[in-house]
Amino acid sequence: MSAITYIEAIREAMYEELHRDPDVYCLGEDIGTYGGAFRATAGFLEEFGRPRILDTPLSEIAIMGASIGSAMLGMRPIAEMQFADFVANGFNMLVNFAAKVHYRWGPSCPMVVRLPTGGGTRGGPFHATNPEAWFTRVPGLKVVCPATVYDAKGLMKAAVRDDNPVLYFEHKYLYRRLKDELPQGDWIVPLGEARVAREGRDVSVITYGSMVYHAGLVAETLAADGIDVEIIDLRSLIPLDEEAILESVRKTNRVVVLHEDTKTGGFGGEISARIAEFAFEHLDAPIRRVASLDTPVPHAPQLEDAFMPMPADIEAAIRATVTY
Amino acid sequence: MSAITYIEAIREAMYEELHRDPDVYCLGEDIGTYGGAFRATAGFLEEFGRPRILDTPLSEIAIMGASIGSAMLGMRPIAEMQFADFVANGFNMLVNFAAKVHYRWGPSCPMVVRLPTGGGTRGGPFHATNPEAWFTRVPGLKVVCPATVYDAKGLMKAAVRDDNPVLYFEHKYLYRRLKDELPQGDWIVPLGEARVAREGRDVSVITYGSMVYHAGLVAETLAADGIDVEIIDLRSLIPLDEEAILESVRKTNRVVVLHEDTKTGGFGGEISARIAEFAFEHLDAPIRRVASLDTPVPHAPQLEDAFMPMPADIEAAIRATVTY
Amino acid sequence: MPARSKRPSKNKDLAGYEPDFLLGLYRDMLRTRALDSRIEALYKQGKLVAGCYSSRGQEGCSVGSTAAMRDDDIVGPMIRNLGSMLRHGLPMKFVLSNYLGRATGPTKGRDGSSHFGSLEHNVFGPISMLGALIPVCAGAALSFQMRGEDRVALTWIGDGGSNVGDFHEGLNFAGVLKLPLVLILENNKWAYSTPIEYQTAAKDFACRAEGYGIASDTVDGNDIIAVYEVTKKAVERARNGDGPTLIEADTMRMRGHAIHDDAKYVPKEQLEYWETRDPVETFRARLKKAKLLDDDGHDSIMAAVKQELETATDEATAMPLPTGDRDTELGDVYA
Amino acid sequence: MPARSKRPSKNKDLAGYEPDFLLGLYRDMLRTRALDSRIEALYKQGKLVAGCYSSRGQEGCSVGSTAAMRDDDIVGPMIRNLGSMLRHGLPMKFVLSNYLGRATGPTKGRDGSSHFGSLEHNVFGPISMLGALIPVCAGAALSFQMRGEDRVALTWIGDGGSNVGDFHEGLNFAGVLKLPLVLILENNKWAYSTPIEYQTAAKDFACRAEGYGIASDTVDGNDIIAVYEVTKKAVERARNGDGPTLIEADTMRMRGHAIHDDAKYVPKEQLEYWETRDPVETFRARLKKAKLLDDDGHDSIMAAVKQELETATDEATAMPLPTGDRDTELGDVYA
Ligand SMILES: Cc1ncc(C[n+]2csc(CCOP(=O)(O)OP(=O)(O)O)c2C)c(N)n1
Ligand SMILES: Cc1ncc(C[n+]2csc(CCOP(=O)(O)OP(=O)(O)O)c2C)c(N)n1
Ligand SMILES: [Mg+2]
Ligand SMILES: [Mg+2]
Repeated sequence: MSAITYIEAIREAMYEELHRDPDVYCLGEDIGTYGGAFRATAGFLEEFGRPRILDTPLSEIAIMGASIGSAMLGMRPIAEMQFADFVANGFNMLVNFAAKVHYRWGPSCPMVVRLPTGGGTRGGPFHATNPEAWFTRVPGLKVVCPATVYDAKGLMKAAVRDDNPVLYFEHKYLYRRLKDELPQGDWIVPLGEARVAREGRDVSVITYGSMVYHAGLVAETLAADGIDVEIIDLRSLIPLDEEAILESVRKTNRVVVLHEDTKTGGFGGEISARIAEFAFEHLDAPIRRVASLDTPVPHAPQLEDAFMPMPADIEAAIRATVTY
Repeated sequence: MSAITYIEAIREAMYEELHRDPDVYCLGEDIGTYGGAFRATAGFLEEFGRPRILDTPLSEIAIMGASIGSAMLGMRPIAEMQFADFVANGFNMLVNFAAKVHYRWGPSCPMVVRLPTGGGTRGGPFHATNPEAWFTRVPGLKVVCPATVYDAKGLMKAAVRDDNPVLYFEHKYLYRRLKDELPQGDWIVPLGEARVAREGRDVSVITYGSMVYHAGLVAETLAADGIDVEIIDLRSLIPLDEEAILESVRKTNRVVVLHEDTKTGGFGGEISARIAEFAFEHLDAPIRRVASLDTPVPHAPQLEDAFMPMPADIEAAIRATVTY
Repeated sequence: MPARSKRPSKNKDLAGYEPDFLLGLYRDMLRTRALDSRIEALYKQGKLVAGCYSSRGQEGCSVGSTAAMRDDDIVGPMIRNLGSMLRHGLPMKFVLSNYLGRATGPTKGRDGSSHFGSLEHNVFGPISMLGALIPVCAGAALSFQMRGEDRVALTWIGDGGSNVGDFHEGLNFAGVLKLPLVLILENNKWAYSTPIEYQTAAKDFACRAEGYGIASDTVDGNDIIAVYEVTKKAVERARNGDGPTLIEADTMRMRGHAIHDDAKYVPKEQLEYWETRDPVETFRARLKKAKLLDDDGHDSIMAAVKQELETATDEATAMPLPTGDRDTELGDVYA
Repeated sequence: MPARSKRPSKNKDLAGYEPDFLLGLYRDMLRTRALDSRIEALYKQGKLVAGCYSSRGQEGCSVGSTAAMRDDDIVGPMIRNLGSMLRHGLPMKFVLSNYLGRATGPTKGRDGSSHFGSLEHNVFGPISMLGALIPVCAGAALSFQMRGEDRVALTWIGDGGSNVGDFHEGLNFAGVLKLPLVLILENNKWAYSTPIEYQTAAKDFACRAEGYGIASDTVDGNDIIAVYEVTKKAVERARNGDGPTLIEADTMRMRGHAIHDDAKYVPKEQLEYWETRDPVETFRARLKKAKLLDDDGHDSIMAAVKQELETATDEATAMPLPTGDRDTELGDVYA
């Protein structure tokens, strides 16, 4: 058994699901012949053929609509947005059709939308955003944000088998940076179960996606100074494992909420609010949020580095919280 | 001088701005001949003519795009979405073009988007949502939510004169329910200044839009029981008057965050988070959020009433907070 | 596009058709109109949860096109396609109970009017955002193609709604894949208060099909037989793997946009003209002329329709109202 | 739509044109190609912030169409319209400084590549989402109409991007209002790895104009004079109040989608064929034949272009990098 990358894990999960269930199919721009802008579907066309691996016209509304219509009849589409940013073009379909149809009149709408997301790769204002918070506020949608190779595979398989529209935010920065050996066999990571990425006593960092990786590095630095950081990797934002958050806060009594999305209106506000409401008595310090600057995502390295939460920012917030 | 309604105040503001500045114009579906689905532009076509009062094709992307392109050249469009819900169709234009163009390469984009919003009128899943939190997380957009007749007029005039894209959420429930006498002359309500809607000592209710009205009624009930409620009407969410929120909390030490939007991912999370970070020491009780249920907006009265924050819900949260 | 309407079709001889089929069409138009009027009446009695949109004058288009479908085909009716819902097998009480916001209706009170579907009846419900059903029905058609089923999807759009991006993306997508999709564009001259000349400068809507490489046709939307035939042709094409068709139906909205709208902006002469082309009355005259229907025949159909309507109204009205239990609502957001 | 290309246009005699104008066109194509190659080279040297998209092979289309515009007209170039930016007056160093992420460049390092505009030069910058510039440029055109200015807006779209809803809504809107808008659809046969037959089943793209009631034309996109003339006609129509035009230009993308893409999926013969229709080389041959350009003439233009490019590269490279000051960034989000 050899280590595979985060994006290979995504590919493996889809590959296995395509083999397991004839209702599963993939669609999106350049996913066939080209194997996808990030090669997540490389080789699929040769193996599964068109239209099961479907190079679509450049039409996000149609991609979403076709996914929905086929899902309502029992197909299980995996739609790729070439970059997460382009989901803004198919927005109405997701938030008004896919999200609401089951509640309104019953049909289930089992579809996965893959969203290559996030910065750190100098993508600029339209190729590096973290749009998850547009969707965490839409009842009817599920939102997952894998932070590890293991979860990339396990959450994808769970997403494909889920009977609801699932937005799968895969972080581009992690694509080839993370490697891991995965167990054999058919296993999934259930949606809605957070993970203690690192156990610690002094402070809880509640985070997800790429920031799990960055928080981990900072935690190691701080360990040298005797600060013992617990990291909660939410894995899925909707459903949210509120109990895992509260449990950690009840233990450490101090908390930093961290994400790569911009701060105002990011999902961190929701996390803070739940802690402030349901673990209030356990708090020994203000709940600090660390997130990107409230600007569009800038392109130049100097700007993107100033925009994103850097290790120094994370470290400063943790130190301030611990010493409060 | 006679009292006018909230929607008449909106109409008056637009009317005066159209007269004041030849660059101001109105566009949208059925705003001309028909005077708008809610009659906000009644009589404008006769007075200002086409294309200044522009009945557009049924095309939200085009409405947004045309607004942006003309605004970049100095026009000041006021675009009407027939219902706020339909903004999902023109979403990309707002969040990716209008919001980012100034930061990216300089042009200002002075446009107002009018969004008849909210429930209480049995509008159901597509005619009663409160979509402001899609936009409060987008740097570059401003978001205003008038709660009074005075603000409906003053914030509209400020929005028209602002050099940025401003989303103006006008609440349908308030349209003809609120009446007030307004001062003569040319005045505005600046964006970014919250208002103490009711002074009180015991607890702060931080809210905006329709809930200012409902909170006011509840406060009167509670006053009879000796509970003195302070109500902060945010008026604009972006820019946010954070200091006004913190000042109130520092005074009362207890806070309830209230909005009509669904709870998870609503703007209330942002408000809670700021309080939990910046007024932590002043809190004597958990920060409670009262908001709509995490479902699509249902249609039938029994369901919509169960969905929305009802006076009993608001009252219960305030009582629990005060007696904590 | 000129506001003027096309000439009515030359009524074809009905000789080639089974009388039962023709009378069935007639009955379904009557059922549609009766239900439509009942909904209006219930509104005026203050019994509906909210407003309503009338199908009046467009019954022929809905019933005739749906008559060309097999039961296992998917139809995706929009707000003025009540006739399609009934023809495709949805019981009247289903529709009524939704207007009445009943707990045991198709949306359990969660959505209103004809905003619902039923997978059991192969009906897709729309969302309010016009045009969205086009790519969604293309998706249904894609599933047929992938599974090797010879089913077809049919949906509708208005002269106004056809200017939404979804129309473009949905039809073009269907064209590339030659999906079994039929789209009927009901050009009823108005979109709310907006006349077609403010919607598009195109000479007609059918010509848009060329931009997607798909077939097109135009039809007198008030001639139920013409609509049936043109849809039939399109459905056969779709079933044979020859791809989608866009059909423009010439018709007229005979009421305001919704019941609150008195439609003062519609010229009286336009309404008067179209009154002479009423799909129910003109078809009745043809049936009479072909000696397939006399006054007694009409009366007995009408009596059955009334009976059905009364029963449906009673049953729907007897259904319980929702209780507004928050846990139940939260529990139904996810499948 | 057949992947095959149309025949090249029959080269018109150049007699009717001022030599200076023709040599200006030639020079601007050379400038475009030189800058394009320089950007590629800088990429390979690791000097760009990110990737780059090449205009190679499409210089004639950009320069020729923009040459038909007045300075005060708005142009909205997309990623392969470098030639339009230069022709409309943007200095080379402007473009380069943006690729290099410089603090004093047009976006101050905030956006990359040719993702910027300049109101001073009447250039609108695109966003990444394809098609968005169409309704936005319709908005520019609307402001001209409202203010009684006789200006025109010109923008571009690809064979892929034309299938986005924005295309439909933007062109239709412009059609209704007869806005002074010209859209050039560069059919360069590929959208990233996707060939046109997977984009649409339409026989061509120009026919979509009919669906919006607007004028259309088709042109050999590699014949700069033909592009100039067809655009000129459209611009005059627009300026005269006769509304928008959709022009389909037959051309070919001669590089990968972006520099990382080796475009293995493009048949070699297709590239070889289009190499023979290179817009720069074919125009050079015509100028030679018309005795307007000899080798010396070419060399002296080329020398000037090189000089300009070297200076621009030096100047752009000398510009400061952003400091990443958070307050500055936050301060520039709102006007
Ligand atoms: C995307 C979108 N924008 C706006 C509306 C509001 N609206 C509902 S129906 C309507 C007019 C529809 O006209 P048309 O498509 O011609 O259908 P008709 O009512 O004539 O049957 C409008 C503007 C909507 N439902 N969807
Ligand atoms: C709405 C949208 N979806 C997807 C993309 C990603 N993307 C960028 S360029 C491109 C291909 C564009 O092809 P075409 O429009 O033909 O232009 P060309 O590159 O051939 O000039 C794609 C898919 C995008 N930019 N915008
Ligand atoms: Mg209509
Ligand atoms: Mg192309």
